[in-house]
Amino acid sequence: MRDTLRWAYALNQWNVRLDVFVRHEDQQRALKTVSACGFDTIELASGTGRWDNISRPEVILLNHGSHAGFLDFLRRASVQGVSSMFWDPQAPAEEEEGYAFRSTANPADADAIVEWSKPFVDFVAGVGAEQLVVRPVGSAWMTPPLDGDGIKRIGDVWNRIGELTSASGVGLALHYDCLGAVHTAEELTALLDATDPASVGLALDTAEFTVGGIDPVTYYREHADRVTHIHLKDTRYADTGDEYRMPGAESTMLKGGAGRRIERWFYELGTEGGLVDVRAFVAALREHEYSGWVVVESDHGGNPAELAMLNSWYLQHELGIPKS
Amino acid sequence: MNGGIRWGYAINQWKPQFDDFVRREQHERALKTISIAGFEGVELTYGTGRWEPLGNPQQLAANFGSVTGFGEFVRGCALDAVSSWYWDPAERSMEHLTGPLSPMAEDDLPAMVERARELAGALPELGGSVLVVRPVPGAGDVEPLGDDALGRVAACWDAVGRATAEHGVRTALHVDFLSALRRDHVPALLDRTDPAVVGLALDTGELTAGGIDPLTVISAYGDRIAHVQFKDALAVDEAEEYLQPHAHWTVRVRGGAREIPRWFAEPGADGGLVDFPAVTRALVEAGYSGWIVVESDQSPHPAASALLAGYLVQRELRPLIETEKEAADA
Amino acid sequence: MNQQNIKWSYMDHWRSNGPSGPVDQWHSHKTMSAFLKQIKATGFDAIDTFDFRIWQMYGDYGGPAKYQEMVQDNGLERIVNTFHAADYDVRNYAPHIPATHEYILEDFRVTMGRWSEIQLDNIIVMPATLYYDMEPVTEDKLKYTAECWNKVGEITAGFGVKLTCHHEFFCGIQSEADIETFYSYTDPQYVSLFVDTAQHCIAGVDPVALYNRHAHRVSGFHFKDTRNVATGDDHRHRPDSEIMAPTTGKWFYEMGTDQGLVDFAAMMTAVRDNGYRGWISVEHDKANKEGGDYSESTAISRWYAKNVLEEIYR
Amino acid sequence: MVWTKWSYMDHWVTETPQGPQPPSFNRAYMDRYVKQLSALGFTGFDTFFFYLPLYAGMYGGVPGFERFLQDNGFDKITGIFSAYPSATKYTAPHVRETHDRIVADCTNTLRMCEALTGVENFIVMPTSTYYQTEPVTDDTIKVVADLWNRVGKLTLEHGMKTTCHFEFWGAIRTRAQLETFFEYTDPEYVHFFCDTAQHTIAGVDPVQLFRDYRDRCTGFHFKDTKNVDEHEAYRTPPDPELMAPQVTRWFYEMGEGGLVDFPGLMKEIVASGYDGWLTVEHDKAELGGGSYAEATAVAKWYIDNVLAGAQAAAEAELGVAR
Repeated sequence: MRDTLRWAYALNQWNVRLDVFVRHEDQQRALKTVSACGFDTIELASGTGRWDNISRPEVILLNHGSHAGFLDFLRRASVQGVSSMFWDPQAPAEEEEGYAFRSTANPADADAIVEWSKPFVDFVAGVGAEQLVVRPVGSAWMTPPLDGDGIKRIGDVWNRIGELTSASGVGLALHYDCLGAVHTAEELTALLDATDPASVGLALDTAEFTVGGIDPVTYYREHADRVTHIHLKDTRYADTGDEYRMPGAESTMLKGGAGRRIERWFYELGTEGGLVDVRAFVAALREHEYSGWVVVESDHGGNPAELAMLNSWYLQHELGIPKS
Repeated sequence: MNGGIRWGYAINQWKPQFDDFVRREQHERALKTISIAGFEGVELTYGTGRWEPLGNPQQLAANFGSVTGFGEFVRGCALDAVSSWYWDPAERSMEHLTGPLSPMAEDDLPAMVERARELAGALPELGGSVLVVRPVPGAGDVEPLGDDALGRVAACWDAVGRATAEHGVRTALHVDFLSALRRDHVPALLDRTDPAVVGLALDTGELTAGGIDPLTVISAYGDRIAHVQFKDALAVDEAEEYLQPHAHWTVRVRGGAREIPRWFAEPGADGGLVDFPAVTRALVEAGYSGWIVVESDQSPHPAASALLAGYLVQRELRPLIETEKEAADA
Repeated sequence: MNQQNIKWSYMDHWRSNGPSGPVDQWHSHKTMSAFLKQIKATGFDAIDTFDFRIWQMYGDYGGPAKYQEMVQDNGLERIVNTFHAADYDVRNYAPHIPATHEYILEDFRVTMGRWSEIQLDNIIVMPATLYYDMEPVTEDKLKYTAECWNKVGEITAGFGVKLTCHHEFFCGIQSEADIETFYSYTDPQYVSLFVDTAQHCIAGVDPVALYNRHAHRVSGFHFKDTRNVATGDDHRHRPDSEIMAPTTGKWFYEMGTDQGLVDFAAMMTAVRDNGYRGWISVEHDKANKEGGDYSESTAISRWYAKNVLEEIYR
Repeated sequence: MVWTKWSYMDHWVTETPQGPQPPSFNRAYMDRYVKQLSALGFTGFDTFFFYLPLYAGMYGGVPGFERFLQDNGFDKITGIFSAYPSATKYTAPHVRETHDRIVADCTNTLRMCEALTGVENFIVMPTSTYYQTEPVTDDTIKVVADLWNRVGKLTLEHGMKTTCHFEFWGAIRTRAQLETFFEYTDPEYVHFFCDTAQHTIAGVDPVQLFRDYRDRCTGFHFKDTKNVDEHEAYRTPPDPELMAPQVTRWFYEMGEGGLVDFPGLMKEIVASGYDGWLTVEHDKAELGGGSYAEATAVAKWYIDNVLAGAQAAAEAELGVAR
């Protein structure tokens, strides 16, 4: 994408189950698809174990020998590099972390989480990526209610990790999602206030904001100085107000199990009935001369190649961005 | 034998596109799936050309050596029979170099009878007994059927019925939800045909989608039912969209103005509108004996549809028939 | 962009998954729109289509010109070629049987009239019946076939469209010797060659050498790949070779596939060295067989065109 | 007499609006899945330890899930599969220091199975990947054996037999290694679970192995393969199961022309007097465009139409027809 904004594409939508997207030729096909759609930079998502070998730093290195080896692998498909990597310390990593459940909301877990971040920080720096994108806190239904102190404690963990990322020359971006215990605009702002602007930024995901009831355009305009990373995707639904608190919301809400039977929440840009005003949001980014990565993704929503192509079409024809 | 009721499953759902489901190993897996899901028979759908190996007797012969050879293949998959063949005369025949045939055109009558004879001729060898036909075109594609037209159509199906009867095969008129016979034309045609050779094919899904309660049809024409298809309907054409031209495409395939994603599914599907236990009970009470062919029509996942339908038949419908029969005997 | 010699067109085989099973792009305006967007997104410039789609063009879109407007609304230039998929039958439609020629000629008069509201480059035909319906392939039969297409070519030329022949591996004219004989009897003014890389490769014919020999009358290409050469009776398997050959469940793959047999680098070099300018069509029919996916195959093939082939010649 | 104890190992993938997913996607998919297995006539259900919390969430507890199975014609949950395919610093069967943690994990799993009708098998993958364990010495096998002796004693207290399922890419894979392992383990605590495909791929004849270890055998995975590993694929890091360069799909359902002699095995089972559960498994049936529903149907068809015949023949031969 030839633009003043820098565009990347997220690979997460290909890795929809534990035993898929494992073979190198499958990964090459995804990378070529992304490349053919006009993106030469990708975002990675974290995972665990031997079948997540384009997700977990240690396993990527085991596959490709070194950071350079991995970049060579990407370049075989004309993908030039990695913009960023997503990591959720609350997601138990079976193989690397002994399946321990930890939460930034629990002070006793802070040291372990800071320790766990190290392979990610090293990897992000090693492959020349700019941002470590993180889930700042676990799901609301699993977390006791947070008061101001609680949010401050979470901020402290990220300040500590922010020191590590800064020392390695990369950014740390907190990624709000619609299930997180930091849920309202006020809570999110409090979390930003609790972190050091010099080392910790916000990853603004347009669909997650919209589902969670925060208008992404307004919030961006008010906090543009803190936004260091963007996930651009669309949704057709918003939380009715408290679905995110349902036990097992990852499945009861986002897979339609116990709620409104909405079995798919996230959509490609330009989807019919999409709630995100993508055009206005991108215009706001341009107004503020946003300089970070804009990562397009479609999360888990059907055929990955089809969604990548529809996203590319939207960028080219609705936003008028030349592909090359 | 379940009061003379036998259960089959229709093959059509396995072939969503013309170049799908062409290879022998795919047929074998589908037939084995139907068998292990608890069905005795399979219903074929008429088709033409080399990518329709199960479409007509000539293709069966080209692929399996002979109709008998196909029968062995079916029985090798542990199915007892091909229950029936569904035939819409508007489908062309590459084998005979003919275009669409119409039951309303007197000139087509000899060809119609000949084609029916050919399909019916193959059925007994395959253990089958019914030729299921589309009796008239869609409502949007023909002028409203007047007395003359109905007379010609009735004469056509009587002739066809006599021809298939020579092979011991019943001709059953299948009224779908787009049919020009929807609503009150059904009796108009049925009453003009010879009950000895022409019967009705009751399709629960098509009737329901057409706004007709299958139970009323059973109570009115129970003695004329020669074949039954069980599929579920997920929506009803309440706005009479079936009257539009090319409704096959615009309404059936695309879903009409409301863009119904899917009109039909296997019995018992989520959101299904048909009360299958009630229909089954009514059929038993009406003394129906013959095939009930279960269908999903199209399916995003054919094997799953067959298994889910098998579940309903095994656990609910078949036991229900036993109970009804015992009650009747007592 | 404006200096390029080669533009890419997509031959519109396509399937996607719908709520009631796999559908093609003609299923609805929505599925058509999603199809065209995806083709455009990967950088194709145009599409090719099939003759039998003309009914849907008239029925759903108001004719080929209106349909082409929709194609253009999605950023593609136009419809470049159409493929005439006829029911070959020795009783009424067999180029090697002169008694059927008048029927064939009439078919083309009607067909070209239907297309006349837009400007096509080529109408593509399989020049012979299925192999088993033509064998033994004699010199006479090749000659009759050539005569037939010479006359058809004259009709299509009257509409400003080239008649071009696409040699399926399972059709009557697929061996190198028969192809050469066939072209020796056809008039270069009226009959062109359309090189399908995979079909020739499957038939054991080197598509690059074939192209080099006939470059002056090649009017287009299907760039697609295969992993198998036909063996034994694959090319004359009854009733069908394309889907039913016992040796091979899937013949066609998108270019850029692993284990592909076509040497596309050599092909593109030949395209360059022969000074070919114009459209190359990308095709991968039946990409969805055995778990494949059209969207992905389309992206991969366009990736390959951009990153490998355009480096050779653009 | 028809063999009624057929169970199904809980691999399954189905289309959802979020792509192909396990039926645990949501309760509606799960219900449909169970109904399909029920329609085929399976009466036992084997699952993985990591699905138990999901099923508990959907059905109000693991016993609630089992009741749902029973309402659909199943006898019960028959087996629970637990594994450490990757060696980590926390868990690695060949590293003695990690045994306490593994035992603690097993205890957790056993707790989740409380109040069930009676799970019979606690099925374990005895080792992690070969490449992480090698060299595989007598001593390595001894350490592994000690672990499962310990776990076996524990599970027996909960009414379950610990039984070992050997992967072709695991550290115990050759005939000689298997023999050593069985020698070092206590027959009372550690049993044998015969996976027909895995042994075949590793070059071990599963029928002969069953014949030799019949007394310790508590179950089977009936699945097929078309390849014997002839390229040391079992040593491929990080994963031989999905990433072996030469073979993209190892496992197939029965009846598709694979290498395993299932009728032969069935006869052997009848002859041995084994009367426990027989389990159907097919991993990764979706590769190459396959469907789990169809693969399961075709495999069960094979059982009813081919294996039933083999069983009847064997029974006739033995004169044990009841």
